[in-house]
Amino acid sequence: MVKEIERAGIPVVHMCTVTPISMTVGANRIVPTIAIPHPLGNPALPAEEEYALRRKLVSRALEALTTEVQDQTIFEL
Amino acid sequence: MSYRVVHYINQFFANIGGEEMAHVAPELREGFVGPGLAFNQAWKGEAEIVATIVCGDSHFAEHEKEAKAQILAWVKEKKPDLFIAGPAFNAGRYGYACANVALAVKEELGIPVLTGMYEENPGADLKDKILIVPTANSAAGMRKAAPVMAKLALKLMKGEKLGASCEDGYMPNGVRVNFFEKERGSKRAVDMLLKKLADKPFTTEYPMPSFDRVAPNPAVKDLSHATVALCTSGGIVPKGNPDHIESSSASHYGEYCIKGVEKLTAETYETAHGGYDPVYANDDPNRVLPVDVMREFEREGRIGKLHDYFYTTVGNGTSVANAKKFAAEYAQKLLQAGVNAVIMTST
Amino acid sequence: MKNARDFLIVTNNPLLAQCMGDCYELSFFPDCSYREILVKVRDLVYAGHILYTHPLSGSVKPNETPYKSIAVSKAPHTFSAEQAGIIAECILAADKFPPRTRALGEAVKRDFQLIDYTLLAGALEFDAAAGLSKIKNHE
Amino acid sequence: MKLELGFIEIKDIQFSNECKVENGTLFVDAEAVKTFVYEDDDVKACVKSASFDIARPGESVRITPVKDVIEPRVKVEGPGGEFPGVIAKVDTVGSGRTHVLRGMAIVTAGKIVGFQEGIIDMTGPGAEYTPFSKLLNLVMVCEPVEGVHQHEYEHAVRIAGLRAATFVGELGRSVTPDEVKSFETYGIKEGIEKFPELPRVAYVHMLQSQGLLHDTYVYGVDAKRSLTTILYPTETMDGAIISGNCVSACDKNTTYHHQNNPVVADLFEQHGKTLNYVCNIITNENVYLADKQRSSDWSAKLCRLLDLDGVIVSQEGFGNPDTDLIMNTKKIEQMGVKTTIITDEYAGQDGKSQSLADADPLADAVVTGGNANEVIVLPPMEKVIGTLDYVDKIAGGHAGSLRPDGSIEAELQVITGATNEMGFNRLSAR
Repeated sequence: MVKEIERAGIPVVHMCTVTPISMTVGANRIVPTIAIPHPLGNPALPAEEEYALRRKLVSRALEALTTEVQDQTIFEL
Repeated sequence: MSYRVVHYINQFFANIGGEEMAHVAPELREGFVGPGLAFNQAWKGEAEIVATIVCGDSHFAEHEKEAKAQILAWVKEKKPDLFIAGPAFNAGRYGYACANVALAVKEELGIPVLTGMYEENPGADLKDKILIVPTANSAAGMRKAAPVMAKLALKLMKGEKLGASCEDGYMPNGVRVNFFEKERGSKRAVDMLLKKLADKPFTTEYPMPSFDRVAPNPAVKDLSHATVALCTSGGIVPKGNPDHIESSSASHYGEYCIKGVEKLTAETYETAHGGYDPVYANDDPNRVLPVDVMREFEREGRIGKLHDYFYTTVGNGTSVANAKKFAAEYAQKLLQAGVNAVIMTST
Repeated sequence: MKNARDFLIVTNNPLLAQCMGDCYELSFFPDCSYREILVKVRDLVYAGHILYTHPLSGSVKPNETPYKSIAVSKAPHTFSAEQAGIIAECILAADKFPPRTRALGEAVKRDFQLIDYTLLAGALEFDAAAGLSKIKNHE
Repeated sequence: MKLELGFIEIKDIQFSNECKVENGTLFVDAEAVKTFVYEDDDVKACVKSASFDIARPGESVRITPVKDVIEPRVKVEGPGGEFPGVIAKVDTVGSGRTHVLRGMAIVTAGKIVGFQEGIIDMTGPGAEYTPFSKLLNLVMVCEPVEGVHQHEYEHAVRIAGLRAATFVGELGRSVTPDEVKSFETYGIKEGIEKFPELPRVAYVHMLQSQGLLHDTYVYGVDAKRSLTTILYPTETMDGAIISGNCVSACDKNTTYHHQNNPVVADLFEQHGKTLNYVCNIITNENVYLADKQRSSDWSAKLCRLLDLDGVIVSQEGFGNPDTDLIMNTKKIEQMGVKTTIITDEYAGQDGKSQSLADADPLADAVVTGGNANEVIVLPPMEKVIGTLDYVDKIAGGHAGSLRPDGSIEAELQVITGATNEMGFNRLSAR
């Protein structure tokens, strides 16, 4: 799916917990996330901290979008 | 003069001990150790193991960077014609170490490398980057693996042209190489069809690519003036799933307006995805589709605008073909709406 | 049935433009490369135009012939992901052939133009010979 | 339908002032062949000259640019004649008895268009890749009458080659064959009764049909004008299909390939033993996308109608035929009929690119004829039949591919039949 968006000419970042899958589906910019049922959150954290974590993850995704890449690249947090 | 080889093995094959000794740090020994004998014998003096590097599997996993640096320094010093690692058979961490050390030697020292392991060993993920000989899943396979590896190793040291993977016995590495089969193509096709008809195993000569690659688009230059869209395969939909997107075998995708929506709440949104525990996403749908954070970035001017629509599919039930079709379709809508970048989230 | 009124031919082939130009609507880009024609068609397919002929018509390799002609629908319809896939694969396939910088003689160019023209004419059921005699009479 | 092939082994060809086959030697008077070839009006009008030469296996000879390769045969019993609908009348062939001059071929060569393709080396590394280096070749080099349209000229040279083959084949009429083999497939019900336990298998034979220089003819009908249909395998063996394809030398099917279709031969080899060979389904490779859809729909429909268990699908040519191949395979598999397909690859000179222009997971049983982009160096030959004028322009030849010493650096693409998609060769790739 990411590939079709990329194909259309729009840069796309894939936020995904299982990064090998992300590699396999052909994403070029990849940000690893927390867990399958809650990729952008962690219910174990207090609400404020959880929000901060999400902000950090999405911020990383925005950084990925503004970074030139040649090949599939994983942007670790 | 015979070719010089450095061999990498783990604590187990160096006879130091099993799992309880997996913590041992890298160590350099002169000459061959353990399984190296089999290679030396196969080379009949044409090549020889001049040094063996032994490293505990846990040690490598936990101190990869340091271990690699130490190993590279030793290899460099020994100036070998080839670096050979393993074979690791089905030992996962050993395989990982063999593959990664070999890759580092190849990339940083420019020395030919070779390793061997069972096809399902995680280290085999690197088969497109380094040559890996497939082996049995236990050390009992050494007798079969050693001659294949030794022969291929000699070829590499002599700088001879590599044959096709099935000829030279390495795992297919994405590089297609021609060779002459024993039978003509039509005969092979008839034989393959007969096996397929009898439900017997057969091997295709050209595995269909399961995916293609699209080159990355240039980075977004100015995010503060960019429209960014959110898409997800995590099945986030308005509460009540108005479009009845099925939790499995999804036949369509959802397109929903979030204009004026500050954040997703449990009262207004939920997940239609049937493939994971929905509790967390239903409690707080922002955990899958981070509208809340994006709005904040929008207010801060970090991004120009969050696109008014998001697109959603359910990852598990949608066929690859459908997923492709859906994404291709909404990608066009995004394009026409002037979206500059997309964040796709998956569960 | 093939509806000639709906054909839009995207081409960089001057011979085709001469022979078919007065019978069909053309987007004629004499200065475009083979690949640029594929990209133009890709963008039309993205915009919903129907792909009528296969973009890799002919077995002349993409780095041999400079000429390419493809028929699409005049008007955009609904976007087809399947067709977008076909044209995307074609561009990938064309990119596999390393570009060759060489000067083609006029006679060879003419032959490549003829092949490209007749392949498309055949696909659209246009009388290729009649088209040729038309320009012959003109000359 | 039952066909007997009587094979006359040809062990040498000699120019002579008479024409006969004696003790395995073909004696041939080039003037007599030429006279017969020129009895056709189109040949007369379009072909300025035709000259003959002989190339034997192992000789330092390069034949280029090759147009077609044809095996000389003659119908000695039963209905029809050679190349029905083109040379002979249109009567259905595939039964009775046909004599084959085995071990030799007529090769037509000479410029058709300015980027003409096809090299046959009779010795050296290139010879390993083309099956025609193992044959005694009677080569006819043609030149066009000035100003003749390419499509008219292609037609004339095609006819000239077939006429030459017909003339030579006729010389085997009253020769006692060295070997006789018979081939027979049965009617639907008859076949089921005869082999109730065997899987029903057919051959889906894709024919190149894109247009000028890319055509195939079945009983004289341009394949692009035909719907997918059925042939007895023996019809194919008996000259029903001829090649009008001059493009993509490595994976075009010459008339010789059609006459000696290896899939047909190898299915017959198993016929009545491990499978019941039902028929050939011929389908085209048109440029118009709706045609592709219709033709592949029909292939799948006929597979179902014939209650097949499995098929082998073969392809011809580069590029858009990949789309036909995948459409056929996918639709036939979706009918519940198992497929094995034969193709070749364009994986780039480094072997790293995606090999086909289309793909589908249902195409899970693939036989490959090798990577046509692989680079090969062909050393100079002492003698060239035809001309090297076009070498740096043929497919896969890159600029400067003809070196000063007469050697050629090029991709396998340039070699006639090198990566044949009927599985004629042993070449493969992994």
